[in-house]
Amino acid sequence: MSNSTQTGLGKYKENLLSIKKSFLGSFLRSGMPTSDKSRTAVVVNNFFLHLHGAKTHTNTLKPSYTLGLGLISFFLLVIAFISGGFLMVYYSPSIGTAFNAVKDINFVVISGKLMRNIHKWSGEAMIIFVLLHMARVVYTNSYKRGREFNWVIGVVLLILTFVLNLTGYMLPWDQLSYWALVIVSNIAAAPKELTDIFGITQYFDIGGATKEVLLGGTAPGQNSLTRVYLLHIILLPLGICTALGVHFWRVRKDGGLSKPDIVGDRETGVAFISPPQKTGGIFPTHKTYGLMELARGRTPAVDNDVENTVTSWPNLFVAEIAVFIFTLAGVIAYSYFIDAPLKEFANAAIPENPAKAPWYFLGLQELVSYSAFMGGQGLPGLAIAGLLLIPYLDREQEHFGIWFSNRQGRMVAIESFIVGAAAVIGSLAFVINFGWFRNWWPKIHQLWIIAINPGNLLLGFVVAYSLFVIKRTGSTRMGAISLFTMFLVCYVILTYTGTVLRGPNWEFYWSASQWPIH
Amino acid sequence: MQSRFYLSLLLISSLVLIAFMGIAFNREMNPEWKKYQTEYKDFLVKNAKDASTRQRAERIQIGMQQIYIKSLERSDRCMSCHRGVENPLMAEAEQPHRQHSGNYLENHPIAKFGCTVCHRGQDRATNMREAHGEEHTHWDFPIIPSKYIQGSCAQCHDYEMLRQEGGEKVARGEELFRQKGCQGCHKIGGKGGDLGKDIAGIGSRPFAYFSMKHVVGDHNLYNWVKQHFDDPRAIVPESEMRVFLTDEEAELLTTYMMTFVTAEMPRNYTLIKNVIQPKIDGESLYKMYCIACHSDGRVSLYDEIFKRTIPAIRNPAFTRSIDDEHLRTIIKEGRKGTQMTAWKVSAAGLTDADINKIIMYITMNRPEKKPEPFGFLKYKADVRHGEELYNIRCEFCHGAEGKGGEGFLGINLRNPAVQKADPEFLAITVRDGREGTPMVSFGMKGLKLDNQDIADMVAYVKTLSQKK
Amino acid sequence: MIPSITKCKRVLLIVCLFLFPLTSVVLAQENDDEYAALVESGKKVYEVRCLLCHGSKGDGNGPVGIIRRAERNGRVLEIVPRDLTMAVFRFRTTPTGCLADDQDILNIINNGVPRSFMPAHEKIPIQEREAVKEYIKTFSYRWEEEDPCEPIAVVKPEWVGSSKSVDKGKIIFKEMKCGECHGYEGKGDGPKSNDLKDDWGKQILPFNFSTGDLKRGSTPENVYITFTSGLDGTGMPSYEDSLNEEDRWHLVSFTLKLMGKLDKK
Amino acid sequence: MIKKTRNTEGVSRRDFLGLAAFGAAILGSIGVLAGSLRFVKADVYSEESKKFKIGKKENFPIGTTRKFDDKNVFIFSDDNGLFAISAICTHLGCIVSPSEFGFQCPCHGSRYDENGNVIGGPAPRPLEWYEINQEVDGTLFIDAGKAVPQGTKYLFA
Repeated sequence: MSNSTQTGLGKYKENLLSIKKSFLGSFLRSGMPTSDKSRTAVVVNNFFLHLHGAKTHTNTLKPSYTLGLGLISFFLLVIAFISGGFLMVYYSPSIGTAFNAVKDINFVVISGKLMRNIHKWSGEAMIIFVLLHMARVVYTNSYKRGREFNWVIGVVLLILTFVLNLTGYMLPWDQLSYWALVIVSNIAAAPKELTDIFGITQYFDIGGATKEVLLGGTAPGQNSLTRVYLLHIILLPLGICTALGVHFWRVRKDGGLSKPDIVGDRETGVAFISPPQKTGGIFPTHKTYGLMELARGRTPAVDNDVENTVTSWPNLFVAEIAVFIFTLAGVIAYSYFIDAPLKEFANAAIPENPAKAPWYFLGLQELVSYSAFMGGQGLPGLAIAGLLLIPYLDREQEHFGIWFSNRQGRMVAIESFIVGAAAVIGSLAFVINFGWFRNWWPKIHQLWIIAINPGNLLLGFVVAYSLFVIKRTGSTRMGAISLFTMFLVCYVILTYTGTVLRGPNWEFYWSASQWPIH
Repeated sequence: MQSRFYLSLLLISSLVLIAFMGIAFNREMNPEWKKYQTEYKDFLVKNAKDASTRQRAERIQIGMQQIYIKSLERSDRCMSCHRGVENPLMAEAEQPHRQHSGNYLENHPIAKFGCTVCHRGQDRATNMREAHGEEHTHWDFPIIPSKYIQGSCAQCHDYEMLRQEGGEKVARGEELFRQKGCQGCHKIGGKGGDLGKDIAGIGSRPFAYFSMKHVVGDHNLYNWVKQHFDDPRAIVPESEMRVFLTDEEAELLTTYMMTFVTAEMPRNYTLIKNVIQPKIDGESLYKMYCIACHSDGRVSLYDEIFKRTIPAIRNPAFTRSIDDEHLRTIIKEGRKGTQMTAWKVSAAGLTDADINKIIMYITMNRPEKKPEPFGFLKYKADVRHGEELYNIRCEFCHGAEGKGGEGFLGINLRNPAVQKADPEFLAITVRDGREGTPMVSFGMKGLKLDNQDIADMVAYVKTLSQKK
Repeated sequence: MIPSITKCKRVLLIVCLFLFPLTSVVLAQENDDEYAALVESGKKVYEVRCLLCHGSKGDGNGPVGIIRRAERNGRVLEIVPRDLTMAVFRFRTTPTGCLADDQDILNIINNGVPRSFMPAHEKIPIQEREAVKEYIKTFSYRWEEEDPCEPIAVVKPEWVGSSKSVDKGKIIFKEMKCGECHGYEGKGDGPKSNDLKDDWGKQILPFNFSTGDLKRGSTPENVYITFTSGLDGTGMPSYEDSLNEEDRWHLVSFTLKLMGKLDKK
Repeated sequence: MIKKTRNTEGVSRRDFLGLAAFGAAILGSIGVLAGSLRFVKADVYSEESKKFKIGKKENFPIGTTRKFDDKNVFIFSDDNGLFAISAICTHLGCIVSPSEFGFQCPCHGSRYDENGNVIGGPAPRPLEWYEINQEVDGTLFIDAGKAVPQGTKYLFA
């Protein structure tokens, strides 16, 4: 066809007729993904997919290696974002209407209750899956070889997940919201405990100032709700999106997911949708397919075997879609059966008894019962610092990408699990039976309790025990496994105690059925 | 291997997803109210007497019903189930289809008033459990039982009108409230004693305010209040409330309690026909503020709750020996160390005029004859002899230390009201005794002590406050 | 037995009045002047300390008269001082229908009776108490006519208070219909509790186990005696015949449990 | 490649599995999407009901013209009965006011005659007429949610 012979209208007609082809071609620039080349091009040319490598290591696709935990966490966030967007259609952040809006969502909006449940449970499930994801990273020794900083970002994401959940908890403005807000704002004000002891509160009231900024006043009210809403809707989502972007970007920068240095033959491409083509394709062998060649720093994949890779399209994306639908189905099934709680309208005069924080903070509430400062800020701060430091204090490069490193690691994990559980249960049992300093010497100075309380002792024990493990095994890696295991065990057991075993007036009960009836 | 694993995961997850979308859709499409509305429509169609009625019945559209009342901040969705509430054809039908009983709706059109303004319950809920606010639905104001419902009428109407036109229960409750002396301990609008809790707004207090531990049946406001009237200590073990009510009275008072709500109705809803204030004379004031403790005031009582004897203040023997000024001080300032609280305006809201009326009523039967003067000053009192006498004669009622109290019939003699009283007054009391109380006459009329002995005893009593 | 006394009350009183001078003559002949002096001093103490309530004739019509006590539930109970002319005592260690023995009367004088405003007189000299006791005996002919019975023997088995025994007691409590007066949970609110009268026709209340102590004291032995001797003059009968000793002790265990006496250990 | 040829049957089974899986996934996603979109339309909103009572028919003798301001409805009464006309302009929803020729919309100059027919301006449709109905007790009510053909007038006994 020669352009010169065609009239303008002719060209227009031709364009109109070929619109289907040209439109498809405009986003599938390399044609249908039929060859490795075009499959690669799909990934590279697509905005949403280009975050992935064009090829994916088979180890990455092994379900037993990642358990899909990171993906599930991400998809939960996506679900929470979308369902949250829908909820915003009805919600308005005013103490006069927020509660009624939630009631309306529950009662007169088709699929409203389900949507609210989905939002609530996907958010809370995120906490669990982010923690599990972290556990996977620790136990597979994956926080090394350039991934140290990504671990730090991961911890930031964990914190953001917590705070996002917490701020969401406060939006319905029911009794749960109100009293959680009261408790949280007072934890924010907890440094007062310390400044009081040094007598500098009147000059430097950092705790009080934090509380005031958080609440927009001295007591929870309309301003607090507006601020919490701002946090929940704009600031924290922006933060988590940014951190998540960096997190993903760094995964790619650091050479994709971690994998063992040697992947056995049996792991290689058996029965992939698109089996690896060892020859052909646009890329020569012994090359990675990312931009990391241009970047400075360690690119551990460069010298490794690329024989164990398959094209990401479709292998990786099938896996991702499957995990997404799995996550979605799981959340919807859970949401179908379990309703998100909604209590009475907020009442400033009558606290819930027991006034419990959301469950994921009940481990902290267990600690707060000695010292608000240590339990609410000091200990969590130290725990987070400890988590952040793990990749910097354990720099052994062996056993990279292997679950529990070796047999010894597995033994250390089991041992730490038992020791950690014994320690936390023991300390809880002691405190529940005998009380603590305040019960023995009611007039004791608060400084003593800040310095010596079960939480501190527990933390000290955990640190000491992991140091002992390092000394015994001569390996910092074992110390890291031990420390993280005990952290996880403490968090789980303290949370369980706070959720199930604590009743009215924070008394101990074996089950909620023994609570004195209110 | 992986591909099959992921494809299977995808397939199974998708099937689960589709299944749950299906059952969720089914649940959303078949809410409880839809069932009731279908029943209602079917009933009307089946029982239609003529063609036009049938046509109208067939035209009924099934859909959520709502009465939105902006000024009351309510969105009543009750009619989503109770669609027949205005339909005279449904007078005999079963709930939820039955027409509203009585002629209340004539003057209270549903479009203007809605339902929950009288019946309470959760306006926005669209299923029975939550709309009625049953237990564990986290709604503070469950649907109000019909026996207490008249409590809602007083939001807009005055009691005089209610008494005449369909609000007898709450009107009688209000009367009872004044007659049983509730305000002797409870403050309402700043008026009343301090022993009990302020009951303002009790009808709109959130559930969590009440301790429901001992409540029998549904844990809600109404059962709490009713059972608390039946037996205060069964509900609040440490309660010091004195009540003796029949079951009916307890119900009436419960109804009346439901009128104490904090929210006020908008002006255009209220209808005050008779602004007649109930007659407030000495007797009714006595009943409002005094009767709960002093009963009719003729005889003294040892009270098991207060663990002390409550004086008989309308007894002639008492009123004869006390002058109005002394009474007024006691009423205004109260008696320290006893349950008698101060009643002056700043403390309990009783004006001087009110107190005067009460004094008039108390002293109504005061005998003309003043007691024969004792002439205390004539005697030279011997405190030591007084002590000896006290230890045989007075000790077993007033206690060795003169403090009275638990297990003792006598009053506390170390009370300022006794210690600061005129010895002449005390001597006359000892000499003549107090009729209607266990305080017997120790004078010549009774136990035959001579005046010197009495003077000695009084002198000793006067020194009690200095003892440890 | 008790109704017969009530029935013949007036007749007996008249007889008693006739017999009174006669008996004193007999007494004077049998005992020396010491006894007369004792009674005389008892009379003096009585007039100062007891007459206010029990009256000069011991018939309970003293100047104080009826004492009113408002119960916790708001009901006003009238308490009448004990009429001593019948010589019917509730708190005895002797079998039902018998006279009280000397120690019983002294116990009441010494310890008082809780909740009835009868004060304890432990502080006054023992001679005075003895004297008053003797004087009180002069109010009724029965002290002349009848011989005091032997006190009931109390041997507390070791198992009293054990949970097994409490369970058995609970069954007996149910079988003997104790709950009809004392309330099915022992709170003194049984169906019959509102219309109980004593032999003098005055309203009385069944004991509420959840409040306070028994008037005679709450030791297991006291409770056992109450079941065995009954409270003469009230609706509380003796269970000496209807329950065997073991069952009575089981019932003691259960009542102790109701009173919360077992929890403290 | 060798493996692939050796295992043709497996491939076709896998194809079927893939087809079924993706089909189900798409179906499920459509379901979720549909449910989500339905979410934005509630059963009822916090607004006053479209139905409202206007009192007995005696209040509207022949010749009456009245506007219910808060409801934006005109009610008229003539020999043929009562009828209710909406005051909401069919162009962009402004409120029309009565004028000498019928109704005039202030926003974009639409004009209607006294039966609500468009006689000028951008309005595409005549003003809506509403149903008037009678309760059992004789009270009249207008259902502003229910349009009736133009010219429908109601005579009540």
